[in-house]
Amino acid sequence: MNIIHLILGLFLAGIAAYGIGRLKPAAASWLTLAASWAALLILFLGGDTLAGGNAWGLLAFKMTPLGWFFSMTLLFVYSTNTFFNLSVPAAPTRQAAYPMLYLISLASTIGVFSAENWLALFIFWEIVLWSSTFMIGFGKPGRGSIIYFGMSLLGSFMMLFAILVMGTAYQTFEVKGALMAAAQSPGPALLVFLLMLFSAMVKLGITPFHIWMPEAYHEAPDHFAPVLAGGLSKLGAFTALMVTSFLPASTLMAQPWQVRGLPLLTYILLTVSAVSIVIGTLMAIKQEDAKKLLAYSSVANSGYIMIGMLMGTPMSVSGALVHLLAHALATTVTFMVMAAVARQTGTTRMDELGGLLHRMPITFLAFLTAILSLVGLPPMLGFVSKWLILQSLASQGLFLVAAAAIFGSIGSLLYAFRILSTVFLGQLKPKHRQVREAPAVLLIPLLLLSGVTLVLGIYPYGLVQYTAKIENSLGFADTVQITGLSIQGNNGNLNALLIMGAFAIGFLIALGIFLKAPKSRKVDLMDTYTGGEFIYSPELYSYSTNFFAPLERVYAGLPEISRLYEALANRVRDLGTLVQYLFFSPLPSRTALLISVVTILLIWGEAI
Amino acid sequence: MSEVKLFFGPQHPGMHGNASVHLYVEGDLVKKARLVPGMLHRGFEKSMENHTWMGNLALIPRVCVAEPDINEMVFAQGLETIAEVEIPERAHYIRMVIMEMTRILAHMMSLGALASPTGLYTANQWMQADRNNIQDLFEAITGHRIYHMYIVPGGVRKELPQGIETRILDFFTEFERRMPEYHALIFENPTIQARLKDNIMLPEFVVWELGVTGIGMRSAVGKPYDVRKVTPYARYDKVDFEVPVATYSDAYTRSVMKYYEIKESIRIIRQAFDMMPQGKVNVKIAPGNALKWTLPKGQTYSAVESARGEFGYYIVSDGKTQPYRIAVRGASFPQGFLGVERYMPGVRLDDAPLWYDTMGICTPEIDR
Amino acid sequence: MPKKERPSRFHPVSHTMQTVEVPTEKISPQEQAEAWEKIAHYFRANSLWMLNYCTGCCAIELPLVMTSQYDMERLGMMPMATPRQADILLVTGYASLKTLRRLIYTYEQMGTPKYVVAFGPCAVNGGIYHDAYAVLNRLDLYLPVDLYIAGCMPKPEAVMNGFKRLIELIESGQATGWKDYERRFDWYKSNQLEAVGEVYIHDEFHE
Amino acid sequence: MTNSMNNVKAPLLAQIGALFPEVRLKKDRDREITFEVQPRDLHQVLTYLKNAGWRQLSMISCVDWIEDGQFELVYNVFDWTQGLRVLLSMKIDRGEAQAMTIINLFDGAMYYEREIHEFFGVVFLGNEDALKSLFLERWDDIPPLRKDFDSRAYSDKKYVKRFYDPVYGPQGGASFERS
Amino acid sequence: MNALQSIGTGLGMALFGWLLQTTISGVTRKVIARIQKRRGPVWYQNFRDIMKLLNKRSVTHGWAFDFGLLVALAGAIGTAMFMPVAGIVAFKGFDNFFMIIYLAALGVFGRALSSGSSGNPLATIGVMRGLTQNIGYKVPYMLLVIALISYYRTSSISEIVELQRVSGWSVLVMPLGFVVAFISLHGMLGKKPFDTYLAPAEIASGPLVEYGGKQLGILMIAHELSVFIEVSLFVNLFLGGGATLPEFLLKYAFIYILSSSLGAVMGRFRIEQVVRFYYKVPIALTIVQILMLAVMRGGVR
Repeated sequence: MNIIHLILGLFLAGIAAYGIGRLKPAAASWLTLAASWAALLILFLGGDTLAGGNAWGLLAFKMTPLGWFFSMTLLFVYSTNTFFNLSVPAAPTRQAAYPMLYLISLASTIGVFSAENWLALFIFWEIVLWSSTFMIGFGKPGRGSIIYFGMSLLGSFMMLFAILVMGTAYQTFEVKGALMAAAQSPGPALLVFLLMLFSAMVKLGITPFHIWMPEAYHEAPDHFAPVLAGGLSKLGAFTALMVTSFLPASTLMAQPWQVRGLPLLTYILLTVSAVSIVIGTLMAIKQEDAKKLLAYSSVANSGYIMIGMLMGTPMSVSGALVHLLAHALATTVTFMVMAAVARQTGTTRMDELGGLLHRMPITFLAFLTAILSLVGLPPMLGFVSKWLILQSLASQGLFLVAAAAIFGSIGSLLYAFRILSTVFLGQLKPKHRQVREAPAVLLIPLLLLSGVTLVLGIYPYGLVQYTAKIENSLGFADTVQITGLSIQGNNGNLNALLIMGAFAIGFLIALGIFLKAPKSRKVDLMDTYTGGEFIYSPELYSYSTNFFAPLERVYAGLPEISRLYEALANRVRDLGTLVQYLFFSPLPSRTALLISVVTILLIWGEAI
Repeated sequence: MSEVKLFFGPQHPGMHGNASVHLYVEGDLVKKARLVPGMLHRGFEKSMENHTWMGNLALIPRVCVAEPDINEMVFAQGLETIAEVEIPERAHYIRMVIMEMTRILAHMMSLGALASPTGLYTANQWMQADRNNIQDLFEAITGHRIYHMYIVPGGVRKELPQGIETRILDFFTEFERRMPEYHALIFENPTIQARLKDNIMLPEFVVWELGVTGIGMRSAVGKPYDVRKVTPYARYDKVDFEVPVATYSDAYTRSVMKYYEIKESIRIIRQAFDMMPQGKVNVKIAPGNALKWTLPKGQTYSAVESARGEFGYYIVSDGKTQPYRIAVRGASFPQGFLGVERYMPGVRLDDAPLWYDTMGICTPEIDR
Repeated sequence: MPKKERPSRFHPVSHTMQTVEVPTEKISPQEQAEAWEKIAHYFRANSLWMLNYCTGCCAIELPLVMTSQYDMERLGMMPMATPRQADILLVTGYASLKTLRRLIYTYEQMGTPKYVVAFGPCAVNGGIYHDAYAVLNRLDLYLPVDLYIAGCMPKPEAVMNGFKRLIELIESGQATGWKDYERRFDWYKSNQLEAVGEVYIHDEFHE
Repeated sequence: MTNSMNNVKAPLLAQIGALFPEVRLKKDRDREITFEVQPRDLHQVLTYLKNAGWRQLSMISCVDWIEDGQFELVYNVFDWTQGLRVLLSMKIDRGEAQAMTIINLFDGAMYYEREIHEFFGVVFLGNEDALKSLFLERWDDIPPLRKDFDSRAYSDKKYVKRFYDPVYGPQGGASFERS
Repeated sequence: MNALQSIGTGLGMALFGWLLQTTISGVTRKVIARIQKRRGPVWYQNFRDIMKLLNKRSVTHGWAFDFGLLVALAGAIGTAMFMPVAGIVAFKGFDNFFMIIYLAALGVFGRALSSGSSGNPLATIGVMRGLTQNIGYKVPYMLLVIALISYYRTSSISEIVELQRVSGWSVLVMPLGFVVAFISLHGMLGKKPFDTYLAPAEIASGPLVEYGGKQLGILMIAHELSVFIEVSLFVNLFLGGGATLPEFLLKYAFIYILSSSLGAVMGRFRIEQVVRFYYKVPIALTIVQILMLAVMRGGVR
């Protein structure tokens, strides 16, 4: 069993799923589930020493620790999400296509992470892009998939261009080799670096490339949004980490200007990521739709991942990798919960929801875990990663970036509370009195993912140890250190188990006090303080719209950033339309035009 | 649902008095607001018809608890107008002293009440302490702290006690010495200024639209539209006093004007004691037993300047021993109802109690 | 507070004390609970939080009681914002029908033990409003009153005295109006129903 | 004082007399003039007064002349610059108590009219809001300020009175049981 | 055995913190009473309040209502266990600043969760205001502390205290920063003008609106503990902690009573004024301070 078998097997399963899906949709969903879990099992058992392979000379695959880490993350997200495919049937006409696309994109992500060759990587990258575009299109009608496609295509072009530049300049398409060659000879390395990072930033949703995220997440089918948010955006992190570690910014110029010991270019990119955190946070705070809010939180969290990678210290990279996992798990859970909520109530608008805690307690617990992890509070995994990143920021003395990181970290409390309070807390609406807990198939993945978040948050040592291994494989001189149960930081130690222990002791004391005191009387939600007055409609007694109005007003007067985005979005949509015009047209002449454009690009690349 | 319904009162720390404002709030902006009165409705106007003219004396101060003496004054004045009797000169001056002391009490109450919406509780502590001193003075004069029943039709109930003049003047001298302290605490406080200045505006056209009187009117119109000046009663035309006016009516202006009115009231009290002649303090407005008095047929509207504006009774007598009808015009009726309905929407939720407070709304006189 | 032997520190009012005899060997849970209740009474009596609700005109003297001149915080009393937090409900004077509906709702929202203090004659028999169409005459039919404070309106001294008396009553475990309300709940409810009718109130927004 | 007011009053009286022949001077006090107006003249008189400086509506009150079968509505306007109050007294039929609203002239009349509707049952045509209840909640009798409403009887019927035990023992006074 | 000893010390620290802060808030109530020209309650009034509340029967709005409170108290106790006081530290080497801030934030989140689940919009508005305010004061404060950490090259509180003993208090290192941190502390303690999130007159004590009885009691304990954490963190970071307990107590009491007394003579800001204020003054001062530090000491690094 090697990687090629795995990928091929998944491809074949996808095609089979299509065939079966035409006849019996449910069976196709089960096939998806079986195939993805089998793949997860194989990959887990195989470990990062899973045999690589070489197909037709060009498509060479080899599992690296980094690739394994990413593959496991994505496979876990994909395979837990297959439970959702069981319970939420896609639209009838697309019943068959959806499992196929799902499995093909899954196979392709493994391909991306294990490809030894830039061209192979690019091909799989494109397959992921195309299949996911179609899957987004299965959701609500809107411009989401077009924007997604337009933005991603922009990223793909940049990546392809960079690959071709590397191919022509260094005569190699090998993933590691090409980058290391670039690091040796500056020349076009700057171009490669920037293009590669930009394409990664598009995928990660760093400003100013983030505009596709809220639209696409909002419109994607509820059962695909978790994969899109938790899984696919991590593709960008993969290439970004490859580039920053094999082609560090310090090698790009002979004597780069330095800011706080970092090359100016890195510093600028760090600032961009910091801006991404701030904008993501601010935008998340003011969203009225739960899925859009979560999408903007992804923008902010991608900023953290990017910062960790760009700083390039062992701690920060480790932090970025842990954060990546934490974010993947947590975001998947949040989107899954939103899918469950949408399935049970039919909406994800926050002002129409409320009080679901009393109807869907298990979903709520999973959501709470995920939200705590997103905010970065102990004892969840998100805390470990934020601790690592803040530690390295503090020791680097990057105050501007640190300010943004802190802002994002505290701001995340705001939007986390907003979504928690408007969806699960507050008054239960009368029309939701009959809502039931989500079915068991939906609860399994939720509990699985949130359980992993919690367990890894309490005991992160194995994970951090593995990131040290990844750092080793990426050629870091020193790696993040763990002695016993404490993660050694630059200026402090972290013992997650101890924190959990202290918290648990505190909880026991609190519980003791609580149980010793007289028992409380349970009252209805509407039996609440009204100043002595009478109110009978819960809809009127729940606060959900314009939630952070006083804060929103403070930054409402800032320069019209949203106007700029709108203009940008229009351009991108135009690009999408153009692409549609080029690709989806019956006229062969247009295809010829496209080919000529690509050719011109290639020739231009040659010239460089 | 985008709007939230919130209740500001009756059981609410920001609500002084037993009334409720129902608010519809979106974000932190008030969208709709209505005063819901009636929690203090006792049916005064009906009860008054069931009591004799003098029997009503016990009832009327209870119309407005924050400033009871104005009720006695309008009642006495109205009855004197209907009966067409002149009361002794000395009584006029004593009445002025009482009225101004009540005004000071009411203004201090509302300055102290600023503490609640703005959070400056120390102001309330200090103000209430001095209010207590003034109430002690009232107790010495009238025998009661709140409901004095001192201003009666035909004058005042009894002669001032011995030595009260020096006691009152001494107190106010001492009080004036302390007043800059209050000014520093409240009006020079940057946090209070941040809350009050340029906030909760009352433009002139709103004054005319609603019919706001008192400080609200004078702070916007810029003319001394004070009942004491425009239609002088008692002997306000004899004493020399200023009425603070302004043309920019924000919450700060309205509050600081109360401070200056307190100063003017102290001036009036001093002059009243200076100019007070000796002599009788009351006359009978009708012959016979006070509980069987009858008044001639007639109707009149009697108004005085209360701390919140024009306070009036419309009194109808049908020549019997009991009033035929007494209608009360609460001074804060216009801003309390139409003001809340029309102009509270648009303020922030944070400022809703401040709006209610600085507009000078007194619930008992609205409810009656 | 006079210092006596240990248990009576929490019990200055002695006549209930003598009946309690602490057995030397095993203490049954029942007795344990009772002993604990006595200690709890001490804390309840010395930390009375009153509800910030001025139902009538007697409330005008309350600010004086709360502030510098009389300073009820000396007794451990504080005004509290909502009924959930509060221990005492002050019915300051007359209660109109419209108020009574809110009063009952507010009282039922308070956590036990809770105490009701009524001010002035209006709460006793309607006072000067005995014949008014909007004011009810007897408060104790609708809510269990633990203490009446006389005066129209009660002077701050009277109010302070009243509070002091309430503290004594609580410390000696005699302020049991809330237990009475629980025991005779149906009786109170029927009285309330008779006076205020079914409480289903809509304002002019129609909710 | 009376002299000083005469130069204000005289033109007013003359003008009113000239413009509205049916308006009758009812009472002329020092700073208060009462006119008796017919319902059909009310708006015109008020408009005239408002333009002439009586910009503030102090209050509207109502008197129930039950023996005459009439309600008397008293509109009370005040001129702050001259300090002269004008009361317009208007009689309407008690049986079918209706009057035109004046909220188009004085916005502040809104709640006075509402109050009068609640306490007397007078319907103000054109003021729909006035039909809602204001002070009273779930009121179950005739409007309470009408003369034929007996407050004491209502109170006796509705509220239980305290029965005083004449015997004052050492434990003190009143019976706490229901009478 | 060593671990047990550490845990014992930690629990002792939490208990000490609670006793200390509850006593000092009682004393502070007396001090404020003197400012307001009255006597005030006895110094142990807060203990009586808490005991009374724990003996009162209250209402609950569902399990999250109670669970959030337990999380709040657990977060506060857990954090207090790590706090170094006068050279005593329970878990040496792990009293990390970021850890303390985030664990304390868990308590805040628990409180928010609990009051949000009460179903009262006033509580939600109160939490909204509290969080909005939080974002105002935490950013300058944490930024300053990061500068401090990068100056001392350690994020362990006890080590920072040790280093201050050698090189002088941090106040001398960053005088402007001290001012900013004090303003932030003032906000964290919720003293006026930054008590907008409670604002009894506006939102009827906001998050606390539905609490009574043991819930309020637990909340009060958690509140006292979190005040202990905030103030002693401040004392440790900026005033050199304390070599001996009396020294620490003196500084602690001084800072807390100063902040409370300032609060007694100030009004309350509107929530947007709070946010605007924090984004103008402290952030500007922080940036100036960091630049100053960089210039004076030849770069923070």
